[in-house]
Amino acid sequence: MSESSFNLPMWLWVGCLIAVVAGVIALALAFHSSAREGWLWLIVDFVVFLGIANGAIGWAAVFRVAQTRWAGAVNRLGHAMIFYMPLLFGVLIALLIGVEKFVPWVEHPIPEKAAWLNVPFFRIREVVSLGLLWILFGGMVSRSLTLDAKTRSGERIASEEHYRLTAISVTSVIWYTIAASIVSYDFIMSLSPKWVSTMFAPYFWVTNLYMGMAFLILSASLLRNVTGARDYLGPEQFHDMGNLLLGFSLFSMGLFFAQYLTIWYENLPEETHFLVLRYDKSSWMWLGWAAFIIGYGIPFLLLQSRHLKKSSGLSIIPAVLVLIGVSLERYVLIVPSVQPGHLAIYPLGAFGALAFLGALVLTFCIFLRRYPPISSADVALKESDMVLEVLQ
Amino acid sequence: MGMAAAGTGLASVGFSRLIPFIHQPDEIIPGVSTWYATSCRECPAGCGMIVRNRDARVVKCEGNPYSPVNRGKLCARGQAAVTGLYDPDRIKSPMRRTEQGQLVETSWDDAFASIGNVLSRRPRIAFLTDLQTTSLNSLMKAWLSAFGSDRLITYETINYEYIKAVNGGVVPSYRIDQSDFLISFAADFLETWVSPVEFARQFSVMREVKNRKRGTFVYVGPRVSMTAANADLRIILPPGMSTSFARSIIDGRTIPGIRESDVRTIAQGLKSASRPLILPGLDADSARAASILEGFRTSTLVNRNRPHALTSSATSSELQALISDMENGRIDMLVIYNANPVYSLPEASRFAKALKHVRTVISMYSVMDETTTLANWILPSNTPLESWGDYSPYPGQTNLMQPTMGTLFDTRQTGDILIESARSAGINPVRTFRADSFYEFLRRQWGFPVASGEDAESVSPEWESLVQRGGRWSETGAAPPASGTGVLPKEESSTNREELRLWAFPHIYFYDGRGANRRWLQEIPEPVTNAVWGTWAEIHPSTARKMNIRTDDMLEIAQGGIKVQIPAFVWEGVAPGAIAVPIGEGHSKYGRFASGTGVNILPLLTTPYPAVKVRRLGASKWVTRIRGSDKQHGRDIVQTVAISESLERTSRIRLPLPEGYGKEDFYPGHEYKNHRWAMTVDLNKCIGCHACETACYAENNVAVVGPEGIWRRREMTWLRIDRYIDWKESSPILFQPMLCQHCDAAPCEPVCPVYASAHSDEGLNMQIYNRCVGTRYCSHNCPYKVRRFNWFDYQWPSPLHYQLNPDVTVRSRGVMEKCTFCIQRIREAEMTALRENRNLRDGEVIPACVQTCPTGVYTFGDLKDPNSKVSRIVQSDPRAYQVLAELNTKPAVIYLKRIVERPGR
Amino acid sequence: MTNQALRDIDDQVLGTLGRPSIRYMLVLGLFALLMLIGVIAYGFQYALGMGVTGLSVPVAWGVYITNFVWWIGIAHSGTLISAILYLFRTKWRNGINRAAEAMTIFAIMTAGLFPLIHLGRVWVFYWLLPYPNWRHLWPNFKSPLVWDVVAVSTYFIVSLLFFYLGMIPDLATVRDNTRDGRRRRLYTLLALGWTGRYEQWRHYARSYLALAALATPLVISVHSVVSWDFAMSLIRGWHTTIFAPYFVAGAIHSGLAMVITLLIPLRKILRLERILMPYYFEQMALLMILTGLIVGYSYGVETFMSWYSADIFERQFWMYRAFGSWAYSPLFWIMIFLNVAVPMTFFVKKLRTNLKYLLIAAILVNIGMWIERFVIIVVSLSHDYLPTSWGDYAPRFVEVWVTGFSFGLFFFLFLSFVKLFPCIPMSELKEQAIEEQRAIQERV
Amino acid sequence: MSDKVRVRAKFENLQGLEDSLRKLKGMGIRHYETYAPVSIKHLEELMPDRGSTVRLWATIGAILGLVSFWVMSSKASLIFPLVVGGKPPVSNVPFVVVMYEGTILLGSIAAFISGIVLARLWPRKPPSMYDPKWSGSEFGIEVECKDEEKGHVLELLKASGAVDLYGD
Repeated sequence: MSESSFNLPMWLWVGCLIAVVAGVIALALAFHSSAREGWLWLIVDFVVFLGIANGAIGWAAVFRVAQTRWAGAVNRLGHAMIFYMPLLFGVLIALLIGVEKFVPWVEHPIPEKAAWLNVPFFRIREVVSLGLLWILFGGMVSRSLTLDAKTRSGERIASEEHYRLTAISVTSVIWYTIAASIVSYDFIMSLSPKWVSTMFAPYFWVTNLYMGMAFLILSASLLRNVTGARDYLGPEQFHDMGNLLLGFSLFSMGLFFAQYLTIWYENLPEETHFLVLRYDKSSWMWLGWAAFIIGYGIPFLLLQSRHLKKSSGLSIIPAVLVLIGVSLERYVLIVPSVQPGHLAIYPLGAFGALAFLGALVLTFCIFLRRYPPISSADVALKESDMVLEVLQ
Repeated sequence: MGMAAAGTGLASVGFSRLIPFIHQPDEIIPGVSTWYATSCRECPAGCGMIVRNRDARVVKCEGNPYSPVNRGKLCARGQAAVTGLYDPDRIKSPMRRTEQGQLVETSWDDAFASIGNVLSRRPRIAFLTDLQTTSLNSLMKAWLSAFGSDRLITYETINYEYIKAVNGGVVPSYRIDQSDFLISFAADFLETWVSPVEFARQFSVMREVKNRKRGTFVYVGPRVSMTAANADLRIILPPGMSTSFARSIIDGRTIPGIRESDVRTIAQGLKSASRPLILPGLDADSARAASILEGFRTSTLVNRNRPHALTSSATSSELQALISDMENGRIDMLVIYNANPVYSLPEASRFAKALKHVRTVISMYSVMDETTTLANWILPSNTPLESWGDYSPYPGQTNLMQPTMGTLFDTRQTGDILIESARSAGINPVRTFRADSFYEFLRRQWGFPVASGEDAESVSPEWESLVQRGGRWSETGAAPPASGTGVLPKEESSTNREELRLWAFPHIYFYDGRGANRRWLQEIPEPVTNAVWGTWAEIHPSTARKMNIRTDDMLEIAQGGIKVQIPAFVWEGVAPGAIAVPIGEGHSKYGRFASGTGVNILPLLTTPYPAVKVRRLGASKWVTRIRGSDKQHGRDIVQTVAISESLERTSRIRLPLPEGYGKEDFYPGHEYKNHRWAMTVDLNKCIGCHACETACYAENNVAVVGPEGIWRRREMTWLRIDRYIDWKESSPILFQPMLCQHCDAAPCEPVCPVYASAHSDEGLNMQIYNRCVGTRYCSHNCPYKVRRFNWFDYQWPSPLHYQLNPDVTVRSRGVMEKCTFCIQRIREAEMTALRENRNLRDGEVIPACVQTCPTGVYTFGDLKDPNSKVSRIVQSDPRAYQVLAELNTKPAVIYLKRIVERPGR
Repeated sequence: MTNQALRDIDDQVLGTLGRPSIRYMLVLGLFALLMLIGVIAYGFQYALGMGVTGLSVPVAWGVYITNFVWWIGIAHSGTLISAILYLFRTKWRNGINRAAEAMTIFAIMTAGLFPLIHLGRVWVFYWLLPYPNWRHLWPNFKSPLVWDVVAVSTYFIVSLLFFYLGMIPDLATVRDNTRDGRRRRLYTLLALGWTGRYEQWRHYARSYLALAALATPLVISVHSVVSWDFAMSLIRGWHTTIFAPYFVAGAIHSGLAMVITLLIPLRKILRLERILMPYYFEQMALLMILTGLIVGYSYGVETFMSWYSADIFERQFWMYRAFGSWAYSPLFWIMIFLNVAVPMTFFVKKLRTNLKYLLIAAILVNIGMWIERFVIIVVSLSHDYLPTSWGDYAPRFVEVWVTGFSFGLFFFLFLSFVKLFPCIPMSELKEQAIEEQRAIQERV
Repeated sequence: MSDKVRVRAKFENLQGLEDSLRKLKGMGIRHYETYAPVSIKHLEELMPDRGSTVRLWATIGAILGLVSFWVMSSKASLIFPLVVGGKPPVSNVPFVVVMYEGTILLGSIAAFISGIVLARLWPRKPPSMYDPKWSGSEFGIEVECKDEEKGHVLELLKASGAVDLYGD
């Protein structure tokens, strides 16, 4: 197949740039009005968009690991996230510089946990874990692209090249879980440093994949026409993606419930205070449950319909709901730790998200413009060398 | 509680039948318990006792609140008296030894006929009895003199002769409560020494903190006994070193192995104290040490003009004399009552041989024991609980004893046996003893002679009230007859530090061995070692290391040809160079529970603390003891506060009430209508004596599982005393009563699939036995591990089952059980209040443990009533805390921190 | 040529239903004997009480509950393979799902016995069931044990329906190929007059799909519920939020291991080499890498969190479990090795394609998962809050023999099943064969 | 109707069946029924009646389960409103578990029963016309057509490779 027929319309360029600028200004104002608010928003945006980006590209890795033959186009959409990562890395650095400003355990240190909760180590592990993750993802993308080039130029590809791509995908999937866990510990759990829950990290990265899949569906149905990947993004693919989204909404709800139930049942203060504040005894609970219903409940019900799943147009609805709901949930997970008591919303900061969004769309499109919309390496998968077929 | 006087009627009631009676005696109303006052005869202390008779069976013993000795409290031994009464191995009828030499049952008539016949030939009689005072004592004297003898020997294994020796021939009375500086030379006055319950109460008074001060207590001795564990300072010396230590206190010369800072502290304290008190221990060395310090600083709290009954116990020399007389055939008849020299005499074997030279040996003990089996006549007398009688521990303070139930077997009162035998020897009792029965004799002694034709109606009311109150207690009275004054042996020039000294100490429950057939006492752990069902030999780690002995290694202890095998128990609680072994176990014949359990160390005690050869055998035997770690592992379970530290409440209390639920709780908790029962446990008062645990066994029909059960960690006790050891602390051994905490958010409740573990509307955490299916999840989820599971159907061999409390279910196999806060007592009180239609008064509900605690550790009451004692303590006492509060179970048992000398680490 | 392929499948599968060999019967008898001994041992316990076990007050759950969790875990892969993989349209499932489902059914039956066996008063076990009664006494629906009852019985019923429904067409095949009267009558009865009319297939397929769709979330929930039997408690080592997914992964882990353990010998004994291709086992091995990784991740998170919680009980308990006890700590490390390290070797293609190695590894994982449950249950209980109530536990002979009974029962049932019913789903294999042919024709 | 006749044929492979069905459909014959050893979903559009209400029944069952199990657990807890461990008698968090299981239980049972009932399956012998091979490797077809069409149908079936034909 040919180079992408996809070139960015002017309005998109402009729109994204405006969004970025507006967002940056909004954040600046937020910082100006109160530094804590600014930092909070930076964390929230970072965590949300990191989740989406890693989730989407994570799926590309997962599909590769699962040797999924229908995911040729979807994978490439995932790959497209790679251009976004440098920007996120920039934000990460900014956060790491300002870490003393927003983590509570700097002014009220906890000696027993000092070995983990200390600023230098915080910075090191964040840079290492995310940096390594992105290097792995990058490697995966470039491998896949080179394989593409070869297939298109009609060279025959040695199976160990395929194997190498699979191998790096496996590695990045495994490392993804670890890196994501560390992010969840540092940017969410450590903000209320007395709280512990073994479930939290898995919950975090599972919901990230959830968001990632939502994003993939969204971008797929928006771009299938323009990128010329139409015949690789047919109703079958949407049905499969829809089912995955459905499965993950159920799974995420399960994890959420498992954590909630366990903590509810024994009612141990060092566990409960976190959940009680967000879901039981304060005005935060409204936002908390709203996020849950928007992000998980409604999509679950919608996705029951086969018709909706199959249609590229309709499946946008659950996808968008998921993205909104889970982002709200992130907000509820982060902000009350610093802003307990009653529900607090910062409209100003909310605009900051525009910057991240704009940048995401921009980088995403740029990638898709430069590289073919279908990863023929995945299409070319043969029965012979298939690995782990769970998710087929 | 209504105490009733037993008329003459009761003793004659036939008890073989169960309620309802055909002729129902007026005292006995089915389902209603009657309390009879009597005296405890488990040891020479002579506590007043009231006994609960329910449906004509004795079910529980408690302290007599009128008795000045124990003021309504009772120790473990006293409460176990009832199991002595129901010992399944009691002698059921008189027995005689045939020519072939075996014992056969016989009738009283036959017995009296033949014995009277012997007596009529005026034999040379010696009478060996345990400590008896007033009436029975004088009857014995009269009986002997009737046959021209005066050889009445009061045989007490622990005869206090060295104490008498340093106190002018008497065992004085002490006022520990008034002391501000107390030194005890191996005198375990909280366990066995003279009058434990009395002293426990006095001690707790002495230890009360008044404006940041309290009496100091120093313990000097070879072993950290329970008493020592309660001291502020312990000087642990090898046996025989106390004397030189006492000297060092006076002249300041330090002796090796003792921190001179300690010596200085003691000397300082002794000088500065306004009312010091020095208690002499049982052995010569301790007694001498005490007397030396007495000389240095005389105490006003020792009253030699008010001697204790123990004064009349015979000295060893008298016993020597008796034995040699027996050997030389100078004695034809030996009458033995409640004395067991064949078990307890150091030269037991010699005594046993000597018995062969006595033509007629009569034993009147009610249980078969080592001595009784050698008698050729056994005339079983009633147990004290079945008898009339009296006992006065101090001059003028006399407990009156009455039968608390009819006789179980074909036994008779000791006094009546004597009178009858005399009659059958042709003596007219009315002329000789001025009484036809012991009851009449007793009445006369007390100045209320039985009028002719007297019946239940015409009994004099004074007498009635005496019997009802259980005695007469005046400050003055006749001193007990002093048997020979003891003499201190010459002081040993120097104790050889190389050889091991055997330190045999009376067991807190078995005393001199008489308690060993009470299975409660076997099952309840010895306070400091937690050992049960057996004997152990304590060795200091340093010593043990030298001989490479580890705990549970079987040791052979040899002295003068006698060898015994005892498993080792290695711990820091005993002086290096000493090997400490408890007295009281190792009976060969004393009922099924005592026989073959443990080892008898007494035969080795030719001198108070003999040098022994100790050899480690290859074999090993597990020292039967309660398992589990004895460290706190930094978990802050028993919390302490130094007397110097400021007394603000540091720990937050999560009340077991709606207000106890806060921001971090998911749910609102309970609404209580009338009551919310709760308890406070003052760890500062707890001395670790396990009286409460015994009370719980008695009240709640708690099963006994035996050594195997203990080994499998299946003890059934509802209330246990946890003990934690840390030798670096100023109070190295800490006791903590642990019972069901009746949590408000009880973790055990929700996990039960069938609601067998539920919560009552009075805050009690209930276990519904007949709903329980036995998943045992509740036990797991109980962080205090106070729930007990019935692994088998546990047995009460007849007649022990008579003791079962009819108000409490006996749990069957496969169900969980646990402390109920004595719900049956709560209900009884509520019913009474209802009947008198009034509200329940604070302190009206008294669970068994609360009732008996000699030092008043527990306070029980309604937390919902803000003025109840318990509420006030919980609100105001700065020492209040909850065990494992971080688990947010909101326990209703609130502990008060123990006050220690130095702050904990 | 079509029907040659189909006939092939029939012939091979129907071949398995032939008269069993003497050796086969002997093995069967051996398991029967094992059951007998177990029954006697249990009778002993029933007569005397739970005291004949090694249980005590700190450790009142032991081998029995370990077995329960382990067997339930085994039961999981069955439905996983037949339902989840069905939804994912995974081809290699078709060869093995029947055997896996049978394994599920028998494993649940075996597992279900243990809660009863460990009950203090088993004669009133029905009090745990929700049934209307005149005393209005109902179970406590807040108790994890009741959830357990509900979940496990649901799981049993649903898997049974799924299993039976899936077997109907094959039963018809067997019916049409059986001469012997009695057996034929049995199959006729069970085949419910299946004729393969389109109308039947139509509803049948829908109903099968629906059951698969419902069974999938069920699998996840059941072992979560089992994990909550522990996670709802406040015992350290039990009360942790990750337990649900951790147990589910563990269950599937052990389940797959058990399928491998059963099928590798089976294909030899029943000469099914041509149907049960090595490729299937490779796929399962790869799945086990995934589950193994999840289990390993859980171990890691648990360890980190027990430190991070800075809770004295958590930290001390973890130290005790890992290093504190001569008896238990080795088990902990063995568990990690068997459950995580061993499956990781499947990354090597040579190893995962070697059936002998696969069999050994699978057995090792089975052992490892049993040890994991033992460590979780017993070790956690033996060191709880008050040091004075610490204790330890070792099973006694009754428990050992009753455990033996469970194995006897399971294998007895499974081996008898294999000889009575088609252990390979013929119709699905045929469908697959036809699809492949159609695909080929399309290419042509 | 009297003038209706039944024609049966057997095919050794699916293709035969498939294209005979096509032809029949083309002929506008409405009433035919196939017999197959496997599920032939992909021929759905060739079949006279398609679709199934099983999914609906399953959904109904599931909802029923959800509700009924919630009612059961709440009602049961209210008979003796015991507060255990501080948890109120009706606490829905734990009840979710029970409801979840109930949903699946009744849902599955509904799916199963509806499937069995709609497919008219009950213990009985197959009809006499049934050929045992149809559960093995061969395919069958039964056409109901007017008498005059019969010849044509037989023709058609033979043409698409029916191995043996028999009509009444």
